[in-house]
Amino acid sequence: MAVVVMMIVSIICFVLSNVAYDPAVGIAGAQATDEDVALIRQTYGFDRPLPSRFIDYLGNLAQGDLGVSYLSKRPVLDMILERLPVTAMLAFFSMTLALAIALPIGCAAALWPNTIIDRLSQFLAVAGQAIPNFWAGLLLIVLFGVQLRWLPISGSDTYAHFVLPAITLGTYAMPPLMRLIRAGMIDVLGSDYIRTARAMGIQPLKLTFKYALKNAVLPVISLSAVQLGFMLGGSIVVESIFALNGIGYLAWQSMSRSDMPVIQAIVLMISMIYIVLTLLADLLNAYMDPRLRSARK
Amino acid sequence: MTTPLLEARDLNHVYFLRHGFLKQPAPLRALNGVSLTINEGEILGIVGESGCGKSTLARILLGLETPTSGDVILEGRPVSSYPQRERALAVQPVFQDPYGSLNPSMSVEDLIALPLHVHKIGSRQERQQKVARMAEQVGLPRRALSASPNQLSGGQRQRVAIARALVSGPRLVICDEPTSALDVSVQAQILNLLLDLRAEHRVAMLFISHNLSVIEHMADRMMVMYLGRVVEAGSTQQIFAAPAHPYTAVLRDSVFSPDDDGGVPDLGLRGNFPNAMNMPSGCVFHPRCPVARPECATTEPFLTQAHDASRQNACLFPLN
Amino acid sequence: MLLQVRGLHVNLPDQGERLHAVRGIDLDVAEGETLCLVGESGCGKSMTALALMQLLPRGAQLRSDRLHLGETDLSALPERKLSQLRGRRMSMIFQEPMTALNPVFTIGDQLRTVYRRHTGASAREAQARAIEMLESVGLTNASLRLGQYPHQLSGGLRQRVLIAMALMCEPEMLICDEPTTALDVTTQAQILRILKDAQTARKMGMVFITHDLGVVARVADRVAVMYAGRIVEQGDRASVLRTPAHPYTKGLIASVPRPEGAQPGTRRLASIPGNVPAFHREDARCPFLSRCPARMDVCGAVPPPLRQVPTGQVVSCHLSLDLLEPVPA
Amino acid sequence: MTTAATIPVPLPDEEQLIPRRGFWRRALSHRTFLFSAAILLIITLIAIFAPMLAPHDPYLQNIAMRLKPPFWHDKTVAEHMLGTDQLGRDYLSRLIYGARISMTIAIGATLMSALIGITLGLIAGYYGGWIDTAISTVITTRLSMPIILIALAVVALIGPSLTVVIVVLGLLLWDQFAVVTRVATQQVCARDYVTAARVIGSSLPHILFREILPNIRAPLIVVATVEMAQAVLLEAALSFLGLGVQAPLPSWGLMLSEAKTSMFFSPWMIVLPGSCLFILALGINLIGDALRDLTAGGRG
Repeated sequence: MAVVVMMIVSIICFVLSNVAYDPAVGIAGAQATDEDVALIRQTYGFDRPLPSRFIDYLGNLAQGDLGVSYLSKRPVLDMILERLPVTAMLAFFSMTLALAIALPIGCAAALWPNTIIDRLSQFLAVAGQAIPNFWAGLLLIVLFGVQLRWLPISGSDTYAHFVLPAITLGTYAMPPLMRLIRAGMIDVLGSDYIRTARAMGIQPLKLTFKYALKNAVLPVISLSAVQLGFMLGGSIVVESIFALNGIGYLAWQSMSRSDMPVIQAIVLMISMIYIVLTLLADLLNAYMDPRLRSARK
Repeated sequence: MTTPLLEARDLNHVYFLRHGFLKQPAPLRALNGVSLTINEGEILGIVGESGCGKSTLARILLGLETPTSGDVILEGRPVSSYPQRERALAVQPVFQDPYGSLNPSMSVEDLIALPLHVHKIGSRQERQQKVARMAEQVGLPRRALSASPNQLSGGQRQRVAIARALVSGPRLVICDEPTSALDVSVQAQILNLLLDLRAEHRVAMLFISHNLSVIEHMADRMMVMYLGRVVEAGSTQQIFAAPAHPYTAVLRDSVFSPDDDGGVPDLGLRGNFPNAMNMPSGCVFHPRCPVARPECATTEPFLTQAHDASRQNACLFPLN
Repeated sequence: MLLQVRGLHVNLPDQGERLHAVRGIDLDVAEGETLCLVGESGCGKSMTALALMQLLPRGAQLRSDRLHLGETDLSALPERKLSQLRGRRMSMIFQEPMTALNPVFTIGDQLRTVYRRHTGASAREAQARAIEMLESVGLTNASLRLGQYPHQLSGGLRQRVLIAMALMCEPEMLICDEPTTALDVTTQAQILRILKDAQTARKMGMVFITHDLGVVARVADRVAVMYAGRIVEQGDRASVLRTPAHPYTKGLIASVPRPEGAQPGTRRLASIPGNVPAFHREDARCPFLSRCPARMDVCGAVPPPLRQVPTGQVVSCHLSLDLLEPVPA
Repeated sequence: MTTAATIPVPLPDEEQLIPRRGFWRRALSHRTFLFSAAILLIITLIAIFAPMLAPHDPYLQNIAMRLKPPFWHDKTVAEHMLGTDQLGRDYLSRLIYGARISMTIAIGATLMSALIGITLGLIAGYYGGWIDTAISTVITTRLSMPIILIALAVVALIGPSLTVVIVVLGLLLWDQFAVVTRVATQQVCARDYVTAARVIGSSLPHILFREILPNIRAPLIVVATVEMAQAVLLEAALSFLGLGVQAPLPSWGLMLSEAKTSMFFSPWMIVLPGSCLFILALGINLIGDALRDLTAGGRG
């Protein structure tokens, strides 16, 4: 399944970079005359039928050549690899922040329903989902960056630069995690096997953390993988606000100059990461959950 | 011998179960050479424990699944020659779960009228009259017709399902555990109702249940199934009086009745329920059979034909 | 007397109203004796069991005049003390074995945890005890089973594991909530044998809950017939089943299909019309009022008295003693 | 104890039916539902009656009145309640018209994605087998694509406009509909009443639209609210990045982007459109939660 998905993604990226926008015009630059464009089309072989160009495209892909940027003329792969660490760090900080909020509050909300902590968790989930994350970014900049001057608001050299962006992106990922953990824990705490354990006299504390948590956390793994994938997509907005030099910012810059090879490479990269992440999550789930691991003997 | 209403010949059915992350799907033989006949106005009971294949058999006879091999003959013609709609005119279902067999978003009246609507039987008024009469026959209060299924009790819902099954005048109703989900007192009401309707509408019934005493109460002829095979078949009274197959005897002894007087019998069943993935050799019941002999583990018994063709059993050393 | 229960009331939140599931129950269970609580769905028998173990769902309220296990007053114990008592002095097994074991832990792990929780034994001792218990409930190659996960076992096997778990610490009282209802008939017989053998071996009191009168006939020493939150008839097994007095008990026994040799499809079962009511407010009158064939005016006005019938059982009904004469079964 | 006489003795044959507790009766007593329904009603009314409500023409520029603060900062500018933007246009009118843009996009995109998602989910759920795998692959492919990036790329190619944004969002937000519909359809198909309908011989359209669809309505409404809120925020993000709704159309996202340059010394220009977006999205999410609560997780 994953392989098929990758194939479709590469087709879409190929269409993005070669069909929807004439590469020859891109390379020649805006002010080039028609003859130049025709010449380029000749030399680069853009006039060949699509299928054969697609096969070349796949060939390059295999050797890691994602094409060359129209503007900087540098291989796109290098441009991406330079910026990937920044985005990865942003995603990592945001995810840890989201989990740090979602896990404790979600569990507490399930353990003590209809209490303040439960209402807080519901409020955080709904509010978190309703806040447009770019607006949150702006507010944080005005508040912490300008008024209080505690934190830097642009650039990506020190860790402090990642605090505000991580909060912004974190609030984007936290609500679904919070809901899932709360709902998962409620299901598990109401299940037959927890009731059996209580009937056998297992102490409440051990019950919650050993017996209940392990069951409730399983679905959270796959959702976190999916959320991490979404965050890579979401980073484009946050990075452009905070001027973090990650692949999101690169995507945005090349967007306004319609530097197609870069865009399609980033889309390809993010999709591949998403697929790998979901595969990893499935493997981890299969390992953690014995029901998936071994059949009935 | 008049042609039977419904006949199944040597039905075999295999499911392929995916198990484990990378392993190949393993074959599960759900049905193994099952044959049966149902005549006009007769109730045939099928009894067996979970995993014996009785529900798979029901799904095949209802046309929901095509068997891996073997054929089903309805009124002398193979079922494949009937389009599903025409087949539905002759055979109607009643399912086990009263809470799952009625569409919650439809009114009781529309639910009962569904077969009439599908087969375009009669005009609107005629359909309403038919449904009203049917609802009264199954003992539903008048107000129930406009109600939604969520407002009815388990027993009332099962009455709606029975009304739906009979309103289009089928010749055979296949009941898959119709009263298993009901309380004893409600079950009695439904069993009485089924008997009355059988007499009134001259409809044949295939009655599937895991409860031996319900089968004993309802069925003219019965079949005992174990791990996808028929191990004994014949007239209910004779089988109960003197079971031939050891499994039938064990089944009968494990059914408790309020008249018993204390003490749990030792059925002598050895080992535990075999895994359907790796069938035991020879007679499939031999690992658990209290009277098993060495030959049972090697030779596979066939369903013998008793002299007057009324009694059959699949045991090398029948009890009587 | 091992277990004494007087005036047990339980009500639950139900869509804004309070559903009165248990409306005044008196029970006694002696050592080594099996009391069967029998009744149809919605009569409150499972809620009674959960009340005894104080495992009621969130928002439920429990009220009782007396709830004693031996000398311990269960209603007065704090949760910490209660959890020490559950599984050690009083254990419970449930109806649905398929979901009653934790799917992500091995059978051995779950068994050892229960044993070490109550006895503080070492892992090795707990392992040995677990193997001993599994063998006592008829499991072959017990040590192999310990390493397996619940999804690798059949329903019958899982129920045996749960029985082993419940009996790990030799409890005085075992509460069984329809343990064999979800199992096949042949497995049911085997499980019932295991329970009876375990009980006689330990002189253990047992509260056995079921809706199947056949099982009651085989397992019970004494029987309490429940209807809509109340006990309508209580006495020893022979008198209640052989010579039932209360109209509901008579109706219930008569509606069970059983081999009588009559021509199949001809006999009609006696059936009780209508369905089980649910009570959302206090109503001390006879619970069987709405469906009782022998209903009198007084039944609609005055709560039925508790009276002893000549054959020994106690009945809650207005019918005069002679009318209560048992119908020859 | 209530007096015995007052409780009527129900006769056995007069079997009482369980009262049907209407959805609306429960809804009207549900606090969150009322609160969120009120928010949405107000915003919808503002959107519909924008021309009447707006004090000024949202496009009328008046450079002399540039960047006026709202009334609580500077009383002098009475007729511009909430001040003016960098081109001197009345901020309150633009906010009011902005509601219209956000609502049209939210409804348009959600309807479109609902249509696509539900059809795919229904087919995958009902047929199963290789059709199910094929559709699941398409869903996974869509999920692997970062929404904003693809939207930006497509809009950059075709050129931004209101309809393009609606179509692009409509084509990108159907995945949750498909996933929820597929699972719900599988659950409903496992129920006996669908099997009974098939055995009785009812036609495919009847099974799909009378047996399955009405019984999966509840979870779908909840998904619709989540996706609608998502559409509102995504439009704002696209406009903020300059590739959504184009000037001079008054989209809240665009207003935020225009306000970015002067946000340090006139912060209200950031706060106002942002809070409108937040309130609208909050209202939609809250009504979704309330509906999930009322339909008990989709039991309907």
